[in-house]
Amino acid sequence: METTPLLRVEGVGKAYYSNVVLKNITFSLEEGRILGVVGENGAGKSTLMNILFGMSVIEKTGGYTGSIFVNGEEVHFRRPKDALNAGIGMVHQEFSLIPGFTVTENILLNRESLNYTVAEEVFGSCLRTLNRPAMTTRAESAIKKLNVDLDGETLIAELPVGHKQFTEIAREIANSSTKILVLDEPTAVLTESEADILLASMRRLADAGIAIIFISHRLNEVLTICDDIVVLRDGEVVLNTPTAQTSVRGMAAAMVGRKVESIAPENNEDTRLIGETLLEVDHLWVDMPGETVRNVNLAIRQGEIFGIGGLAGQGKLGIANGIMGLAPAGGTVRFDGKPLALNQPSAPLAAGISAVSEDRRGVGLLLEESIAWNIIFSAMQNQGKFLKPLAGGLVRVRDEAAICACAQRYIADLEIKCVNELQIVQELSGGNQQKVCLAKAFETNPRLLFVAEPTRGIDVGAKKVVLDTLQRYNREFGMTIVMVSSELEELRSICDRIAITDRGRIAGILPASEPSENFGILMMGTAHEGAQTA
Amino acid sequence: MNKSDGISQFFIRNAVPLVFLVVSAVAIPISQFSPSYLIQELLIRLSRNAFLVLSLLIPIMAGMGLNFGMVLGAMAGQIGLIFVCDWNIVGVQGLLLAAIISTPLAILFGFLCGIVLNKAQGREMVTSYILGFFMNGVYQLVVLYGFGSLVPIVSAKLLLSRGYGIRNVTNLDGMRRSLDELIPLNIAGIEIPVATFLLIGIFCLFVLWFRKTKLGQDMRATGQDMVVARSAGIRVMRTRIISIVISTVLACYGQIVFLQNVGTMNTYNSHEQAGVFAIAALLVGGATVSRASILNVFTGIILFHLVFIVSPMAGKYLLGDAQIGEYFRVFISYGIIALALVLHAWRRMNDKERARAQFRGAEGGAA
Amino acid sequence: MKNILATLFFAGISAFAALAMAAPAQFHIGVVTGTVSQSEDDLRGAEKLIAKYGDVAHDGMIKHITYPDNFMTEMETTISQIAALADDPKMKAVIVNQGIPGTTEGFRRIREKRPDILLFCGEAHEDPGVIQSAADLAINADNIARGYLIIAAAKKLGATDFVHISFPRHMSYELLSRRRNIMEAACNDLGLKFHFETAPDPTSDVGVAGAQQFILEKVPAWLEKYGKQTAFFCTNDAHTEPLLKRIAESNGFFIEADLPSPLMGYPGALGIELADVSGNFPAIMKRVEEAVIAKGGKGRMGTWAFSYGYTNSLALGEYAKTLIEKGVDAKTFRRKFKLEELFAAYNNATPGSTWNGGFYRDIQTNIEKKNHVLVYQDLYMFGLGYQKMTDVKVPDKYFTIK
Amino acid sequence: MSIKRVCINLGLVLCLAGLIAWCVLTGKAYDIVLENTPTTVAGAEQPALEAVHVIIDKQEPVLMLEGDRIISTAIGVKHKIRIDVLDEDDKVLESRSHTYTIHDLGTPPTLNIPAVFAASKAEK
Repeated sequence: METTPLLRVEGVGKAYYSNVVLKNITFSLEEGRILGVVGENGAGKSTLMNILFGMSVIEKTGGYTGSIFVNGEEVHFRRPKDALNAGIGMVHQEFSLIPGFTVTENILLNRESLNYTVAEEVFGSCLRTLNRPAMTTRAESAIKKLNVDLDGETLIAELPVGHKQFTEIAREIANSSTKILVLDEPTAVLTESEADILLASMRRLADAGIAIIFISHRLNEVLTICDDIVVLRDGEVVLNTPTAQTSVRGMAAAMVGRKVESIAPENNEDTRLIGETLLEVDHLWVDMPGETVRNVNLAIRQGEIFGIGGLAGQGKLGIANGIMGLAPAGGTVRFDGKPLALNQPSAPLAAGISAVSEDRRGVGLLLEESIAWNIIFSAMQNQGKFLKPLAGGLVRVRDEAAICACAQRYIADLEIKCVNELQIVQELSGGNQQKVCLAKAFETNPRLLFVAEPTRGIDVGAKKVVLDTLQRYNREFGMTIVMVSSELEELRSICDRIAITDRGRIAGILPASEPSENFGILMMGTAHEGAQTA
Repeated sequence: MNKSDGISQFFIRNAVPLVFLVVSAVAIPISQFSPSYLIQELLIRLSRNAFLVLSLLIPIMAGMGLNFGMVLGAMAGQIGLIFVCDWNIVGVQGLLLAAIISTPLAILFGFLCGIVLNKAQGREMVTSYILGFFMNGVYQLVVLYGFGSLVPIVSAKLLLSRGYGIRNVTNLDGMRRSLDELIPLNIAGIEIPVATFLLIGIFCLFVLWFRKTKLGQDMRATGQDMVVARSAGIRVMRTRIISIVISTVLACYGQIVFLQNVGTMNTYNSHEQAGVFAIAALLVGGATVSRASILNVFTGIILFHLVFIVSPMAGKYLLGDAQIGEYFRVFISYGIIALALVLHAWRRMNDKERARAQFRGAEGGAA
Repeated sequence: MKNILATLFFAGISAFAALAMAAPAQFHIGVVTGTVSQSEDDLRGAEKLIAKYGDVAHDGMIKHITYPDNFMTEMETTISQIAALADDPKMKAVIVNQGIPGTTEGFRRIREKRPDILLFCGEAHEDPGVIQSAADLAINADNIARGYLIIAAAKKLGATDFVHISFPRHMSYELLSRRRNIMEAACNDLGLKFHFETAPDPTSDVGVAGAQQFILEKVPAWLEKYGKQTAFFCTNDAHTEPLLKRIAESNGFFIEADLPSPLMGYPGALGIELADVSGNFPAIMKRVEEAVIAKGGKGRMGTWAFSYGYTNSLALGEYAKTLIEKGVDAKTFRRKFKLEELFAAYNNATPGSTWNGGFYRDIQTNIEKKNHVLVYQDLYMFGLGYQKMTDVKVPDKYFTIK
Repeated sequence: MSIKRVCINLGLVLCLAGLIAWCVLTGKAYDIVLENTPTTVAGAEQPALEAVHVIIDKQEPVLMLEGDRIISTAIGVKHKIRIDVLDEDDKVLESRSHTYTIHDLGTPPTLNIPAVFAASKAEK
């Protein structure tokens, strides 16, 4: 290479203890160029950025391997401050803005222009007063570089989301030493026109000599703006190419092209009976932090396995939580033709809907209790099972024998690896805990079962059992299952139809047999406009 | 937003002060107090309490909620006053000297309090409340057993005749009202404590100036979002400690100003209610746990103390029995503090509901 | 003059004082007491004044208000309650009974606004030096003289031994410990044997019930040990009740309580129902005396016939009224004040019983305070009547015992 | 640390020290025992006065009757005492002044009113 690249990442790897999340990442970035980084959730983008920005979480979990060069010199960031000093500015996915401050104050947070006061001679420089006019000038010049319409005196809380994004970027630009700007999904929260403005600003910044790392799920945008593209999958660079040499389809295929046949059960379409509409969701909104659902319409039929996929934060988890009454929700939900009361956790349970929560340790299980107790708990509480009358029906006591028998049945059935049914759930591995969760939901004999992220954080063998079991209950008992998962291939392996969420809405519903690129395109919001009616 | 919504929002935002306004508007004529008495009494109470209430502003700005730990500052102020009484320094000089002596103590107390509160993030208010109780025990132990034995106190007027420990009531006769009457002004029979108000005015200016300093800006940032502030490189923990130290020192001066007006000091009890009453007054003024302004301070003191002054007599005339008047006062005054807290919670819920409604109106409601 | 005669005439023919108040009172007297829950007797005294002279609200003379129940922490309220009385232009005297912390400052505020108002304080809680600086007249119970007089009464009744029951916390209070020492000296001088016994502090972990149980168990043992002619005295109110119960049943003397009143200990110890005669001390005395005699305590148990707090409210009110009618105000009070007149007012408030006492004397400087009076009432022994203890001269030497 | 900073801090410390000194010097009060009791001055018997107003510096007048002993407080070391002799109706019959310093009065500081009255007469 003739010129020294501004940033060079060479063979960087990172493992959280035994869990390898990044392997041998290598790429470089030249001055004035824009590098697009794309990948599914969990592909390792965030970890890579954490390393680049010297976030303390990396250092605390044992650092990283490989080397990073800025301007040809090897660097090793231990604190965000180190990265800042080296000229790397980062705009985070979640806004790090102070809502009660004005745009100007946020842009210059902790870098304010100050006036001399006598008090500082005694108490130190912290008693200098703010020089408002100078601050306004500095903020304005940063905003001007972005070429956006942003009033420095507006409070952040009153700004539309798009403008918050611009404020964040302006803050990094206002720092004159910034040479490399990392933008983590900046367009995710923007409207189309705002995104266009942002892309134009990015180009201007690049022309002014700043190198930009642009992380996005919007493949079209990446294609439009970037000079180079790096695609990550499972912690590895699977594609590193100049933009001109790839396409949306090419990137999507690279992103989701993982083969999971090894764990997918055979999809035999023999004796399935798909019936009438069982659950009808109309204009559902759910106020779940981080998983906001804005407007969802769905019809789920009796006896099918329905998948809900989509990227993190797009609302797929919110749908299940909203219907189950675990988060404030509105809209209409009809179950079996009858309206279902929202915001009352007991209503869906009474109607025969159960759920396996994505947060199994927090919500799903009583960690300090035995396996048997966990399995029968919901059934006993809500349906009065496992209770036998005593003294002529005056009191009812637990039927311990029946409880044990039931638990033993599930342990055999779901291959729960444990000492016996009285073992404490906390001592089980994640996969076995998940199986207990499933058993608990099955024991209530639901007509409809929501399963959220059933395979998150469990090993391959357990995954297969879980998926097989779901499918078996569907086939044998005709249990309607709605499975929410971030793993597209998993959904495709057992579901009949899959809905993809995007920005709190359903971007589209496709049969599971469609090629994965089509799902990838829905996820990336590329097909957003047309999909709403699907 | 339409107009009627705006008006109802105004009522919701100011529900607490409005309730107090209505209660006092009803109670004033019933109490049969003369206007000159009421005005005089209000002026006294304003001058007496403003400093203490103002000392709460800075921790609120730094996001530490209502600083019940100001009781520590009050204790420091009282220790200063005990020394000055012992040395028999009177007048404004005595007050000044008491302030100078107690400042390092208050800084120390504030620093310790700040460290403890940093360890109890998110639960600052209840921690500082309990810390106040704890320090009250330490204070009583020191003053009742340490003073006169370990700490040299010579005045027989202060010491219990057993030779150690300070008497139950300390007479501040020599310093009594020395600040209030430093610049005498009497308008239509109403005495106005000009010097005290000047001091309060200077203090308000200080608060305004302080907001403009780098430290004030850091505190505001810390108060609004600690994580963001930290990621911007602000030394969050240090900033929080400084805010508590400033508050404690100001509460210490506030207690000195308060006691010079009251004229006697209940050695073991005067500070106990300082925190609760100051906080109640601030809440009544319409402040919240996270937002308070100088305007809240003054409306709060006026409304809270107005109810405190008129409710016993109003109760007496309304119910015809002196002691029922007293029970009425307790019921009204403390009931209203509880009401203020409930209304705050309700208002927060209301705000959240509105935010949700907006969110629905923009999206789901349209379909 | 005719007017006065006419008023007197009306008052004479009318059984109800309220009717005499048809014409608005010429002046007002403010009375500040605690509530029923804090100090019932003080409040009853104020109510007696209202019954006699009418409430200001109905054109009468007395304006009665109460101070806060938790007065130790609500001093600000106490001060403004007291100071508010100066707002009434017809106000001529203010009586605070009891003088809780904040009274002095309340008085100072009244004085600044209305230098003519007479300021009286019954049972001052604040330091003597503090209340003396503001009040025209402050009253306290004379525990110094009583230290000698209780022993003298015991001697007169034929006691040979004297048991003083207390505990360390009380003995750290200056006046209580001084009184104990005076009692010991008086016993030595009068030929009684002095015994100091310790009982559990009711505020400690044993609680009131435990402390009372201790007294119930120990009194017979003490009587066994020191003989039947033993007089008992205790400093704590909670100890009084079981002590009375045991003495009534067996032997020994109980001269008077720490705060003597027919209501102190007797109703609880002897199970006397008094609800229907509240505030009427002659009736209360009659009923208590009957009960004591019925239990066999005749001639061995005594009290002050009228509650101290009740008398303070009533007598100071009456005294203030007399002074105002004579045209005395705060400025001339110092010149016109005579100790005899004060005691006359106290004696009038307690028909049958008499009072005595003297000026407060600071033990460190030996300065007599002319506006601070210590008072005590005659001893009434059930079954024997008044003991004329107020006529006994207390030797000077006892006032200097520390 | 710049010279300027050192100077400002030093100045402030000096100001504070000065302030403390000023407070102590001008604010220190002394308790004085005033007695209106018979005494002998230079061999001459001085009877107690029937009723006087005692005014120290510019304080409120204090009424003292025959035989009274009280404690009064005065700020500073040097004082001017004025004695107004009163008649039955509190009218001022005669007014005399006297200047003294605390150190003249012994421990505890005591002023005998008849003695002062006699002394000031001699001054006139």
